[in-house]
Formats: sequence, C-alpha cells, structure tokens
Amino acid sequence: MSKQLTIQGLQCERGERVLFSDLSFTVEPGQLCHLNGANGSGKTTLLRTIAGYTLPYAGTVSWNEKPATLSNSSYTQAYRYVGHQNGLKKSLNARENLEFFQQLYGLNASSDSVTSALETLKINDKSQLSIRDLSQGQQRKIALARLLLGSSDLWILDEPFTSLDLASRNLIENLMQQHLHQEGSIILTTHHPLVNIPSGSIHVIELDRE
Amino acid sequence: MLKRDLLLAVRNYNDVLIGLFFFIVVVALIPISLNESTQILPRLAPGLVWIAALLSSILSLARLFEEDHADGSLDLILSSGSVYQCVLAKVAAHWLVTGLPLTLISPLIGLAYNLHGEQLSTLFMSLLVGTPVLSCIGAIGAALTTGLRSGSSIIALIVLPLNIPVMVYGAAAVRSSINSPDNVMTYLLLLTAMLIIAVVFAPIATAAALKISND
Amino acid sequence: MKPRHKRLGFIVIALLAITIATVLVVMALQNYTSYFYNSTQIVNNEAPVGKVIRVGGMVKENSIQRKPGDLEMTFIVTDMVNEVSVRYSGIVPDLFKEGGGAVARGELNQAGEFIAEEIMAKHDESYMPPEVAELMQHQQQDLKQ
Amino acid sequence: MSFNWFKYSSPASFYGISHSIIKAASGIAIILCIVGLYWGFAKTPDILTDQKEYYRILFIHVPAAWMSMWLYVTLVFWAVTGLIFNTRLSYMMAAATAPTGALFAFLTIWTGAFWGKTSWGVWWDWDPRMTSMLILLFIYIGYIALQNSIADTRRADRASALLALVGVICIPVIYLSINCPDPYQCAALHQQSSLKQIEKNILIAMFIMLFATWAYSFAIITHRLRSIILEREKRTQWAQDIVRDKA
Repeated sequence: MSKQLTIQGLQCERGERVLFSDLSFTVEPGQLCHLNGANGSGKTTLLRTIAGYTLPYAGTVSWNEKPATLSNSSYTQAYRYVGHQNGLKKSLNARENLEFFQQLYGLNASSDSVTSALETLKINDKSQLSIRDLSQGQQRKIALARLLLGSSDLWILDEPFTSLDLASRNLIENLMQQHLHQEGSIILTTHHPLVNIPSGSIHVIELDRE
Repeated sequence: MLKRDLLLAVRNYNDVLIGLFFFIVVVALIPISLNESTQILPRLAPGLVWIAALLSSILSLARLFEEDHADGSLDLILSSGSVYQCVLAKVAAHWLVTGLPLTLISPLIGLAYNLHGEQLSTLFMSLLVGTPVLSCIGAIGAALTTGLRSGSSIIALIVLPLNIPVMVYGAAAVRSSINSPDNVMTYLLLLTAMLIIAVVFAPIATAAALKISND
Repeated sequence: MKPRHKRLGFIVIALLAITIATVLVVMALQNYTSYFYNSTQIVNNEAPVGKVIRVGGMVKENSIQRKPGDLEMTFIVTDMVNEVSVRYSGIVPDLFKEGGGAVARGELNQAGEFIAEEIMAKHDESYMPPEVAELMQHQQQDLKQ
Repeated sequence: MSFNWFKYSSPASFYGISHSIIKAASGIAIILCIVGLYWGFAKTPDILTDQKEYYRILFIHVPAAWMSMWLYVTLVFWAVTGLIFNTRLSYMMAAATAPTGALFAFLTIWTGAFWGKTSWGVWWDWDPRMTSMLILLFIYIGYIALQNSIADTRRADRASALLALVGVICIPVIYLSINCPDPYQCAALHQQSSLKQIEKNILIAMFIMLFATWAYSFAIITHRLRSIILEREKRTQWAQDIVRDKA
C-alpha cells in the first residue's frame, strides 16, 4: 500500500483571483514537501485544499489513489493538520484540550499518551494552566503536540515554527525527522530554514504566480 | 464531547445568564407595556412565552460555531470522523444552557401570566419538548452564517420562518390547555415527533453547512 | 469497514426515527377533538358552552334580521338539517348573504345561541355565472348533506 | 458520437444564445398578457354566483401564486443540481430565480388582500394558504439575504443552495402546522376548487395569464442571469470582449 499524496492539475481561487492553476506534484512516504512562495501566493489555501477544507476549482487531490476529501475517512484519519490557528480552547487547560483531540482522532482517551506528548515537547509542567495564561510559543507547542497523539502518515503544517524559540524549533525539527524515518510524510510552509533535516528528503515546490 | 462544550459553557456562565434574563425581560415587558388587567394575560401567554423563547434561543445561536471557527478547532472537528456527534453535542450544550433554564423557569412566568395548574405543566412540557427543536433547526442557520460579519442579524431572518411549526404547536398546546384540555396531548405528541426528526436529521444539514462555511 | 458500519447504523436510526415520528403523528391525530362544528352538532349538544369555537354552514334564506340604526344583527346558520341562531355586531363582508356560506367564530351561550366575535364569508366553490351555477346547485346540496 | 450535454452549462456558451431567448420570451409575455387581460375583461361573465366584477383580480392572483411556488421548485432544482454537479451556471440560475419568485409571492399576497377585503370581509386572515404564502415570501427573502451577505461567491452559492433545500423540506411541515391537525379549525377561507367548476372563459383567461407570467419569468430570469454571468466572469476574456464590443 503506497501512502502517496498526489496533486493533479490543481487550481485554486480566492475571491476572484486565481492563486495557482495546473499544479501537479506528489509527496512520497519519507519525503518532506516544502511549499515556497511570497505572501498571498496561496500556500495556506493549498494546504487547506489538501486537507479537504477548501474545494479546488479544478483538479484533484488524492491519497492512496482515492479522492482525498473530508468524506474519505481513511484519509482524514491518516493526516494531522496544524493550521495558522492553534485550535485550542482558551478557557480549558492543555490536558483538557489534548484529551478532546484524542476523541476527535478516534483514539481511546488515555492521559498517559497526553502526558508523553506534553513531555516530549517539554511543556508538561504547564499542563494545568488554562491556555489563556500561556505564551504564544507555548500555545503553539501544545497545538503541535497533536502530531504525537496516536499515529499518522501525513503531517500538514502551516508555519509550524511561528513564535517558537530556537530550542523548540530544533525540537520540532527532530520530531519531523523521526516522522520521516518512520516512512511518514510532511507537507509544510515555513519562513524558517530547515537546518536539521537532510536536504535529500526535502522537496521544494515554488508557488510564485507567473 | 458534550462534556467539553458544557465545560466551556460553564466557564462562560455569563452567556447562560444573559440568555435567560433576555427571556425574562421580554416576557415581563409585555404585561408592562400593555398595562392590561390580569384577565387578558392568560390568553396572551402561550404566544408570547413561545415568541420570547424563540428570540432568546436565536440570540445565543449566532455564537454557536463562531468561536470554533475563529480559533481553528472547526477544522479539526470537520476532519474528524465524528462531525455528526460533535454537532449534536454542540446543539445539546446549546439547549442545556439556553432552552433548559428557560423551561425550568417557565412555571414562574406562567404564574405571572395568571396561568395555573394544568396550564403551567403544559407550558413546561411544551417548552421542554419544543426548545430542543429550536436549537436543532437554529444550528443549521448558525452554521450557514458562521464567519459572516452580519451573521447575527441574518440568522434570525433565515431561522425564524423555519421555526414557525414549533412555535405554532407549542403555543397551540398551551392555548388548548386553557380552552380545550382534550387536545393538549395532540400538540405535545406532534412536538415530540418533530423533536425526533429534528435531532436525527438537522445535524446532517448543519454538518454540511459547516463544511461550506469553513471553505 | 468501520465507516460502512457507521453509515448502516445511521440508516437504521433514521428509519427508526421516521417510524416513531409517524406513529406519534398518527396518535396525535387520533387524539384530536375538533372545535369546528356544524349546526347539527350544536343542536345535539356536542359543542362546549362558553368556549371559543367555530361554526360553519349556510346562512338561511330570509333569516337575517338587523336592528335599525345599529350594527347588531341575528341570522340563522343551517346545514339543511338543523339550525343555530347567531348574534353578531359589526360590519359583515360583501360576500355574506342569505344562501351563502359563512364561518363564525365565537362562543355558545347557555340558551344555545351563538355569540359571534367575527364573521367570515366563504366564496362559492364554483367560479361560474349564476345561470350555469343554478344548474349545478341541486348537485351541491346533495353533496352537503 | 455523443452529444455534449454540458455544452450549454458553461456560462460562456449560454451567454451567446441568451439574447434571442430574452427577446422571444418577452415578446410572448407581452402578447399573452394583452390577450389574457382582454379575454379576462371582455369575454368573461360580469358576475359569478357570489362575486361581482372584482373577481377579475384572480387573473393576476392565481397565476402569481402558481408561479411563486413553481419558481421555488425550479430554484431548489437548480440549487440541488449545483450541489451535486458543482456547475456554476446552476447556482447562477438559482440566484437569478429568487427575486422573481419573491416578487410573485408578494404580488399574490397583495392582490389576495384586495380580493379578501371585498369578498371575505378581511384584508388578511391567518388562513393556511395565506400564511403559507407569507412564509414562502420569508424563505425567499432569507435566501436572497444569505446570498447577498456572503462576499465569497462560491460559498454564497453553496450556502444559499443548502438553505433552499432545507426550506423545501420544511415547507410541507409548515403548511401542515398552520393547517393544524384539523383543517376545519382554522376554517380555511379558500375553497377547494376543482378546475371543472370554473367557467370556461375564466379558465381560458387564467391559463393565458399563467403562460404570460411564465414567459415573463423566463425573460426576466434569463436577463438577470446574463447580468450575473457578466459580473462573475468579468475577468475572463470572452466577457471582456463583450463589454468592449458594447462600448
């Protein structure tokens, strides 16, 4: 079974503007796909289209040779999406938020795996504080802790390093490296250079408008 | 999932109280503004209480999915396999914090409107069965308008006509408890039928609407 | 497999919901007592006294009596078998006339007289000139009985 | 070789043929309207069994009522087609239909009020059919309002299509609810009338007027559709060509 993400002839529009058209590429297991492009070139829209939230105006996204849409549950269970927004409830604490995500991912509620995810990201000591009282970077790390809940094949990350300090960036990059080693794939946008990941597994897509 | 929404609601208990007091103020304003004798109030009660319930349900609907949309958790809900359950949980939470308190307080309102005995219990029962339907149908409107600037005003425009049957039967149940007690059961049964259909089918439309709104 | 089971489960729930709802609606309708009466039902004391009900039927020929200089009037509503006298004060619609259909909303008093709050006239079921309609009138009267 | 069914579902090719459609339909509408009104005023009896001249308002009232309901059916049809096949033109059709449907619903209520005042004695009674028409008008307005308040065209189209679909499921329930469990309790003022009981000339005039309103709707909706197409396709080459040619 090839866990391959295929994008074919994709066209997306925002408002009345064509962001990109006839875009085709594939992301293989063990590969990191880095979307590059200026502000407004449609990186976020592309990620949302891949995750199935936005419908393309033309073309298809497929996973494992089946349409990658929200109604394809074997696809939605295979990826983890961390978007611009963290998706955290401000009045709940980190643990409560992550336990809710466990339910959403269809996992058995287990506080052990929540603890280990928080520990890996070195933020377990803040798990009882409500999100409101955490810094932007800490909130980002809790959002990224979702990636470690259960197992997943594809990570879709929109600017994962926003507001993270150098140490945390390295930590996340290491986690990505591990994910790639386990035949997982990643598609992301970022303005930070990826320093710890071997360039052989990075595949860059330029999204600049012609 | 229900637990999460309730927890959120409880931590923002202010919203619950606002909806409830809105209802109380509206039903209190009417006798004051009419300045009528207590004779006419029982005849007005069924319609007015139901209209106030409808309005207070809509008041809080506008924010039903708004926060989830703004903080990005709507994305995660939509790509989980359990959109239907999440919608149902949100609707249930909405009812528990708006419909239920309003239902619980309705016998007091009924007393103020000079209703008694059977009439009070009918008012209570009709709201108990009817207000969840308002939440279910209202959620469709809330989902369609999520993320719109003019969301809260347009939601009333699209939800109110769809809620007419609930209001008609709810008010009719209370009215017949005054005029013709034999028919109370008829209207309560019809409301129950609507409740069952709404609980099972409205979340499908709501989930579809959320997917459209989150595009 | 799992999503398919889920879908199957939902279909079962949906069908169940439709069935229960239908049963409830049928029960509701069987439970229902009408508050629209014809004159025979009123004469037979089937209608409650002192409650808002509706009475419908034909206005009997030559039965409209008006007090001069007043809006008050009485007339008789009939279903061709029994008659009920109706008292009303107010302006009646154009279509209201002897031999035509009418619906009155109001209360029945102890004496068996109907005190109307509102009178509405029904238009004729046949949109025909009088000559054509006359031919069919017998037929209609048969139907009403 | 198979015929390309989707050929005319592309806005560009539709725009090309639409002009002649509008011309033909509006011509038919004007002619039928004149004939229908002439027939309605000259060939029909002055007095019905119980109604005087004012029954003639029926020649507007009844076609308008039928059209308002029929247009909602077509609106839902286009909305559902759009949701299933994702064709842009279907959504535009639905959007173009709504204002005309709302207009007819309003016209029905307005003319109905005049007629009701003269015949039944009330401008308005909460008779089931009257109330349903009012709610239909509300649903039209809700549809138009939702469509207009969403800036993103595609989202506006899909959201309002879903609303139209929910509306069509609710309409029977609404109708039953105001009809109560017992139609007699609300004492419907409208009669159940069968076409057989209507005098021949009245029926002819009514049907001519029905076709007139139908042709009018066809013309005006196509016209509105042209405007919508031009507005939405303004960045395409063919649309710009058309505008340049006109100027």
